[in-house]
Amino acid sequence: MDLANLLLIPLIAAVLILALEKCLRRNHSSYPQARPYSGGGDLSSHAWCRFHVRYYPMALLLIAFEMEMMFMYPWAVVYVAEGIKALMEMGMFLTILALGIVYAWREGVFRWQ
Amino acid sequence: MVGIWTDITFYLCAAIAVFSGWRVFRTDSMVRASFLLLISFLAVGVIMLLLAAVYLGTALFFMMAVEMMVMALFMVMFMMNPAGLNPMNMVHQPWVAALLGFAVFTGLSLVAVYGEFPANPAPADLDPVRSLGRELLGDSMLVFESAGIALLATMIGTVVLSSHRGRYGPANEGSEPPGLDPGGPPAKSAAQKQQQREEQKEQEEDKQDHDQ
Amino acid sequence: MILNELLLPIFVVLITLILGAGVVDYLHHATSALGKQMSLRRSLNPLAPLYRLGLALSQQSVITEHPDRLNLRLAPALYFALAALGLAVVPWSADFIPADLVTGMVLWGAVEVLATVVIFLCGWSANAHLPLLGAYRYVSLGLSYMLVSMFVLIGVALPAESLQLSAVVESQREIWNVLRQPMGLPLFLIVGLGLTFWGPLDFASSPDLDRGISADQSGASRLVWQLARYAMLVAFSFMAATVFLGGWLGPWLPGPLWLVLKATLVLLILLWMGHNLPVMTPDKFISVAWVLLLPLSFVDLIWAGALALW
Amino acid sequence: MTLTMLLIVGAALIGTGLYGALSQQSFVMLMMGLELMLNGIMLYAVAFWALAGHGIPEGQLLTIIVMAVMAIEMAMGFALVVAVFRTSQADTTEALQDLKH
Repeated sequence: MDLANLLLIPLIAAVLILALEKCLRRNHSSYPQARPYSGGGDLSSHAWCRFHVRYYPMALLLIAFEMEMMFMYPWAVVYVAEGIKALMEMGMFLTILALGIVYAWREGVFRWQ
Repeated sequence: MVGIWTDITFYLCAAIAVFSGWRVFRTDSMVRASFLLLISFLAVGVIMLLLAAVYLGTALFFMMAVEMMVMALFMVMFMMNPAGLNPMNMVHQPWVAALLGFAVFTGLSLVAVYGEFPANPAPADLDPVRSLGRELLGDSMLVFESAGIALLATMIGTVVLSSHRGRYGPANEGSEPPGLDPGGPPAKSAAQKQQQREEQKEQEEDKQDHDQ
Repeated sequence: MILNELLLPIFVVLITLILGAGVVDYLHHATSALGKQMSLRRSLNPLAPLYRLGLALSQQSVITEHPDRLNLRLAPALYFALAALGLAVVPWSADFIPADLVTGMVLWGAVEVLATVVIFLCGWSANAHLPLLGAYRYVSLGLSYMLVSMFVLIGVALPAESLQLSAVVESQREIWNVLRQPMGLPLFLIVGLGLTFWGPLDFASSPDLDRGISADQSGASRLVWQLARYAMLVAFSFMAATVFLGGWLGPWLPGPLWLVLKATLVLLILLWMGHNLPVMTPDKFISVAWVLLLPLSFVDLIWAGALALW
Repeated sequence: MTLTMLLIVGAALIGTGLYGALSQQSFVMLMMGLELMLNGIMLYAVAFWALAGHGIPEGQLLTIIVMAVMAIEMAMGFALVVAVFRTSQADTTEALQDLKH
């Protein structure tokens, strides 16, 4: 039952909003209105083109670092039962990964390129 | 009653997973492709939830959401035409690949149909999260810690390879791009081109002044 | 049985989100008027949200040229669905929990990350420069606040010895987490500002991009996007109240009422922060998130761990 | 939902992923093929864990390790793509003929 609720609630919510938008929409805009708003600027191209995302090293670092979460959630559940052993082990694991973060910080990864 | 609904959900999710996995390679819009792959992962995550792998299912949601978000960013960075406004077809050896893919599918399906696997389901009172946690702190401690080392190596590797700015200045200082055709003169960067253009303009202006 | 276990939870979650969105709208405009020389009487009018609703409905829904139509329609619906998913795991009392998942905490993490995807899609699909810039900026924020949120939530899971939210509430019977882990709630509130791109962390629809991803929305599509955004704020408030303020625990009053009161308190704090904190720039926030907030959440986790063993 | 059905779905994912990984020219699309194959493998691992392995924790750990492999593959893969792109402005596999020699 919990699983059914978990799947049904977002599904119904999404359908509700889609239906609401469809009912309320009054869409008969003319061409000048459909032109993307650009704050008075003149558009020379469409927006979907190659784009230099300035924080890409941070994104790559995150993919590697975020894996640690997969290990941390089960660890958190047994932490109190296992006691000091769990503390030492996760301390070691996080120290290893924190080294990576410190290195990346010193290399200037967290500034926009 | 519950069993029927589980089956319906399973077949629905399986269809979504395979179909969106297939559409990944058929859509023109690269951003759509990466989010189609995300949908495939989400559907597999729901199947995992149905199999009572509660932790793996939910964790798959957030891991894959991050990975596909980054994937979409890199699509935009590297594709000439990330939205696929003009249809394009960037494939090589499509028939060989399709044949091999189909062969692997058939082989694995035959194994699935004719192979004999022990029917040994997980006990109903198993707490998947807790047993996993005990495993991490017990027998598999070495696996867990060496995963940490591997991730550290990955982090350092990505920083070294991808960061534009090294500690001692720009990473590509002193290097020049390769030629546009093999063995040709190096391709100019945008800044160099701009500089050249400005120099040319100045020369022309000088010339005009001179003429007057 | 079906009525009690299936329909009632769905109904409660959806009604909470929709009514809550109205409350957010009212409180947002009322608190914003308090600080400025604006007509207080009009802003405090309880019918003001309805007036704004009518205004939005009377507008045309203009759509930009050649958008990614499917994603344009889907993005607000999915954002609202994520808010509903997040609210679904929140327990209302000891025996009324819409979806009592063993890994409710992990699911909330997934909601936060998927919200980044959906907000990116919303900016991407309009095929216009300003929304797209807002989307790219937002992703930098979404990727950097995520880790902070996870660490803070794991700190909360330690004393509860479970990732289940009902167990987290039970673990706060003696002392609330906001007192036990004093750094948790402030860090989590910053995450909340990021999740709903509100106030100081509003990179996606910031004024310097002329409202970014909302620049090309109008009429009904703008209305549903605002609704989804307010709903996410509501879902976040409920989650923060459950995780840090003891959820439905409380004397005299019934549990659900306590939960609503605490969520309203969190909501007011968030709105206050939205009006009063200085605006960040996206490039600065990356550094702040990784160099300041992430170590702080480490410290929070160590604090929580030491206290749980003691 | 039997083990056989689960394995067939996993096989379909692996087959599709293999097709993508072999046929796509662009680095990024190639990586999507690899990810799809790993997706099928994760489904395999969880299916065996739940229906044939008596719920031993190693089965879950295997899935997590596959996820870690995926993360490492993606992070290193993209870092390499960035490095290659920076030095030779190439984003397809054909553009790297030089590596053959």
